Amino acid sequence: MTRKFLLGTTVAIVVLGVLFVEAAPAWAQAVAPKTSVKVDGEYGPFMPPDVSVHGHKVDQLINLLHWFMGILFVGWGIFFVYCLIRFRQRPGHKASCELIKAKPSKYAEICVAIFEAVILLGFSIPIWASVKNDIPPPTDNPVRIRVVAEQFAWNFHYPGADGKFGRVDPKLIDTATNPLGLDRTKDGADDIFSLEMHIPVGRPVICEISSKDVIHSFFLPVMRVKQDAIPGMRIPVWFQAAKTGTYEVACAQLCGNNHYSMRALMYIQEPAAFEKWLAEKSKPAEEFQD
Amino acid sequence: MGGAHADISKHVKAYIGVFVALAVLTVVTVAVSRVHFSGAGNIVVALVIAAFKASLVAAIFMHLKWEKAPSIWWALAICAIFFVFLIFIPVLAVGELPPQAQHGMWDVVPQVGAAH
Amino acid sequence: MSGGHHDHHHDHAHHPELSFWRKYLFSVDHKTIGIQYALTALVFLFLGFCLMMMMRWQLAYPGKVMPVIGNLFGEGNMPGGVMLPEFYNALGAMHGTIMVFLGVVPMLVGGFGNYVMPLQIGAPDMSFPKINMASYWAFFVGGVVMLISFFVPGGAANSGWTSYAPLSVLATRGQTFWLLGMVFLITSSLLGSVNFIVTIIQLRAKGLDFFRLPFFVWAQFVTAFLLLLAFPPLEGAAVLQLMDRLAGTSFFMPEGLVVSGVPQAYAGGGSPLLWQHLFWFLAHPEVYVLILPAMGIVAEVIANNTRKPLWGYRPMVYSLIFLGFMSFIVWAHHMFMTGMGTKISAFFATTTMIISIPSVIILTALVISLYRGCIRFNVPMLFALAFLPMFAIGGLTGLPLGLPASDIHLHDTYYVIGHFHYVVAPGTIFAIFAGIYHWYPKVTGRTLNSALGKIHFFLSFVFINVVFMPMFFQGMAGVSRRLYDQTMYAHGDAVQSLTRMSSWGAWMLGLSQLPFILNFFMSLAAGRKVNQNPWEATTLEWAAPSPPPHGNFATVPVVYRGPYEYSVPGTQKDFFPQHLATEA
Amino acid sequence: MSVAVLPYTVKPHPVTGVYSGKLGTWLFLASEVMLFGALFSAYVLLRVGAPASGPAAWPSHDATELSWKIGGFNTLVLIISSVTMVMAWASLKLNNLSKARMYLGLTVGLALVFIMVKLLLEYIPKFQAHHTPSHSNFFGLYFTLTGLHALHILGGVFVITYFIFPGSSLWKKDPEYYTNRIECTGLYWHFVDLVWIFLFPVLYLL
Repeated sequence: MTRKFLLGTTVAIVVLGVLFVEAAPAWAQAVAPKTSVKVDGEYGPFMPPDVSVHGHKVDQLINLLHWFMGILFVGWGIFFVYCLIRFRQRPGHKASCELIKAKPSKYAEICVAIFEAVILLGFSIPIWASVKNDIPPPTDNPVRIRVVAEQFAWNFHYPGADGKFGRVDPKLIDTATNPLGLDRTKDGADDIFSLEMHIPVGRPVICEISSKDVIHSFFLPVMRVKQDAIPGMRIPVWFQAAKTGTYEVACAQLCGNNHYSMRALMYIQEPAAFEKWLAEKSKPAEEFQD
Repeated sequence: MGGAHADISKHVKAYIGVFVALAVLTVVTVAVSRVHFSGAGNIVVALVIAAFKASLVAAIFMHLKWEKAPSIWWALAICAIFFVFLIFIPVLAVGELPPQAQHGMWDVVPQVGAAH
Repeated sequence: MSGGHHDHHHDHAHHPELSFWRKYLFSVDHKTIGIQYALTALVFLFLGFCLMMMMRWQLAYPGKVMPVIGNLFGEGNMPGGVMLPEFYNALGAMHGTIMVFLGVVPMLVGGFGNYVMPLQIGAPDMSFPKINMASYWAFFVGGVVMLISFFVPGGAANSGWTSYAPLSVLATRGQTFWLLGMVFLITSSLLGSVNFIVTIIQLRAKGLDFFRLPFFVWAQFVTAFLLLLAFPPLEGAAVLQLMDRLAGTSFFMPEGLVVSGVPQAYAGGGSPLLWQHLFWFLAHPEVYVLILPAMGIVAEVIANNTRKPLWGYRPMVYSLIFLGFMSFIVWAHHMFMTGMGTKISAFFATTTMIISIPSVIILTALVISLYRGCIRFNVPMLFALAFLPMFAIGGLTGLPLGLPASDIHLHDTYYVIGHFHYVVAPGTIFAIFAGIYHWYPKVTGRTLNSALGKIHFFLSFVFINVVFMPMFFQGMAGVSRRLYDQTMYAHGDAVQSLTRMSSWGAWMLGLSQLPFILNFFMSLAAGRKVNQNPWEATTLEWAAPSPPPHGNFATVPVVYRGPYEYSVPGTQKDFFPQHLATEA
Repeated sequence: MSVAVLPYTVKPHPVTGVYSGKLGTWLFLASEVMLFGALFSAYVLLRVGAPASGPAAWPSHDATELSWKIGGFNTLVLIISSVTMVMAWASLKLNNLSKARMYLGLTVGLALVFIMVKLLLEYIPKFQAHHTPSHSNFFGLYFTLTGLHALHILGGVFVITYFIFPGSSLWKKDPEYYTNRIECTGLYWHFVDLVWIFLFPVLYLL
């Protein structure tokens, strides 16, 4: 095939590419952000802000792992490039195939194995054990919330002053006012139902996560918390906020068409403000009925 | 498997023997299931008898007793290992949840961390 | 669409002249079936790529009218040229399914495996030729059923390529077509794997014992075992899900499901985790099915182009077998967030750490094979060399996902998408390109144009990194996967510029495939004619004429030495083919 | 290309000691073990996870109204069909094609008896008593497991019938090749019987 033809195809592709890149902005302006409510914390390409008391452990593990990966990749890449240059085909250079002991690579692999064991036993298993087992006891006066995911909304159910959750019954469900089917008679009289999550700073929070229809995933990026909401199961998750602010609750598991819009807001308030919100929300229990 | 007549007739006798054994064992399985053992006893006994019947069929009817090809034995061994993983790991994984987590959102269940 | 296009290779007279149908479409010759698989897989890979390019538009410019082709998809999917979430999810699910089950596996196992492996072991054909043909046609029917699901009312399956219950059980009718298509694809893979294992064990040439087998044949052998033992559980799970969808059983449906206010009439008692366990029991060995043959191709190309035997052939083979075995007991690291306790998650985190060791061994052995070699930078070698660092990135980024603690933040985010695409796109797809450029002369007797090949390589290499590298940063930022519009979240909106960068990278990557497609079809007629061993390789497939006739070898080959005897001291030429008793 | 060109399709391979067909059949049976393994894993998981009470609870033994008499009878039918299958192989080894075809006919007959008993005495009464698959997970699993097993039996009937009539022409050309094929079919058939041996106690007795 003639050289001219090859040159032609390359030039064509480059021109097409440049044309594409130039013309594109005309088709689509930058999209105005939809997040109406101002969310605290500045977000960028790296880890989101960490407002949790225990979040630093997860961050530390992720950073440690990425340092390990960086060192391994750079060291290994240098050897790779050295081989490509040093042993490239050139006149007078012959391949030789007598045995190479490659001692250093064996030691490198052993170090990798040891490092992985250290990361696994020293960091990952303890952190996971604390996430799963150290659920704050009643003496720490935790805030208890029942989080119920449904197709395309998060429902938050607080026990109210009496500390007991009311009964929920599928027959009482009214998609507009009472998506949880909360029975307002006995214990449920003072229960609080809200589409936003309010928690106090400095007090542990226990969320019992379940779902009404499909699998969702309760994801608080700033709290380093993620737990699948699986119908037919109620899985406890606990965390403790260290700073106040307004942050987001995301859904991390594909749950249907509007999975992307299943966003709720989390208000971390001072204890006083939190108590005021609780009192205010539970007071007009009667007008909730009409 | 030698093709000589004597050899085949010996096989045939083995087949009849296995048939009788299987019939008897089926009756035994049914009889044993009547007796109530504590806890999972029934399940274990029934499965042991079934496993024994299965090994009889595999050894004699499927000629595994006279099978020398290593490739067949390797394939069956690997398959058996992964069969065990397939049967037991999912049950253990799902079973490891805290008991009250196994109830749906509609059941009334003491709540984690509640001051009861 | 498939199988129609064939290069014309002429049979020797001693066979009765087969009719067109028996020779091209319903052929029992492993080479024709290999070409059928390869061409169909390439078409599906291109189709899957196009679905992705559409998704990238919606991700980069959410809610904007798609230029040029926006109104080709009807009001149901893209009213006024703007994509609906249902259609976006359907594109996502079918992109994953088509690329994995209809593109890469048939290409690696059906195409390369069927064509090259019998030649490399010196066999006249596969052990069961009719089953080989049946496996292609089961795959073809599976592919057609998958494509029909696009035109079914309600659109194609839209609950992800993993189709988790209960979302998939409540999904539209496309999901049933997805399940039926999967049953056909699984049958095809089962028939293929039985054929592969028996052929490798029974039909090796004389003198070719197991440790003289080329590494590519070893990779196909272990892959066949993975397919044989891992696919049936998904077939069982597909049967269960079909029963859930059609017969109203509730294997995966717990009690008291209420979907948008309407209580569901399922008896209950089922567990959504049952589907996840059975699906991932297949899907993890499946991802090793995607990478092992790719490692085989890369090993062949590297050994050939460094003019030196592979360093540590035996450690590589043992790691391959150990990798194949371990891949069956790591599956639940995809399910750390489903409420798993400490014991089970510790078990699977440990097995996941253990399984990273054999991959490191194989990768390091391939790099050390370059040491003291004489590296020829032809096009297959460029792709094989690019495979090494790219697969390294893919493998390393698996570490934070394999540990439950770091998985808390990174699970189901774009970090995961970056991880597995680095393993599959610059990993397996580059290995497929390396294989095509390497074995094209054997299949057609003509070589692909290396200048166009180099253009294709450099453009693809650059743009593939432009697409996938930003995904790690988006993932760290917490952007969840399968989001129709990432700008809804503050942390998603902050990294929207990275999404646009990925999208542009994807479209330019699409453009940079043109040289390859051009090259592929033009070289059929205009490619430079070459002899039967253009790369001066040592393995058996180069001892047969190209393209090999029916029955492959004129004289039954006998093997005298290992697969990669290059630069053997005391020989004139720097390669010593396996089938030559003494140097010719 | 006639299959006979491929080596080791009839004579066993000197080194690996098996002819290709048998190795292929055993591998196929290994994948079948994993298929039924998945369904048994589902049975175990659903039974352990079933709630103690309510509509989704696991029905007690007598609530399922599965009579062990029918199950037992079917087990015996399948065991006998296994014996006749292996007798067919044995008589082929004694070069007696007609006796082998008689035994194969018996196997097919017994298999059809099994299907009829399952259909008429179990499936249809269950549907009438609307113990349908959607009634509870036990019946869902019962119909899935026994249904898939019955499909395997029908597949076996189809293959054996082929070997009784059109397939037996191979006997004249190459008796040993025909015997090998009957042996492989036998392997499949014994496997199907073996699965039933596990299904019977799991569904009927526990």
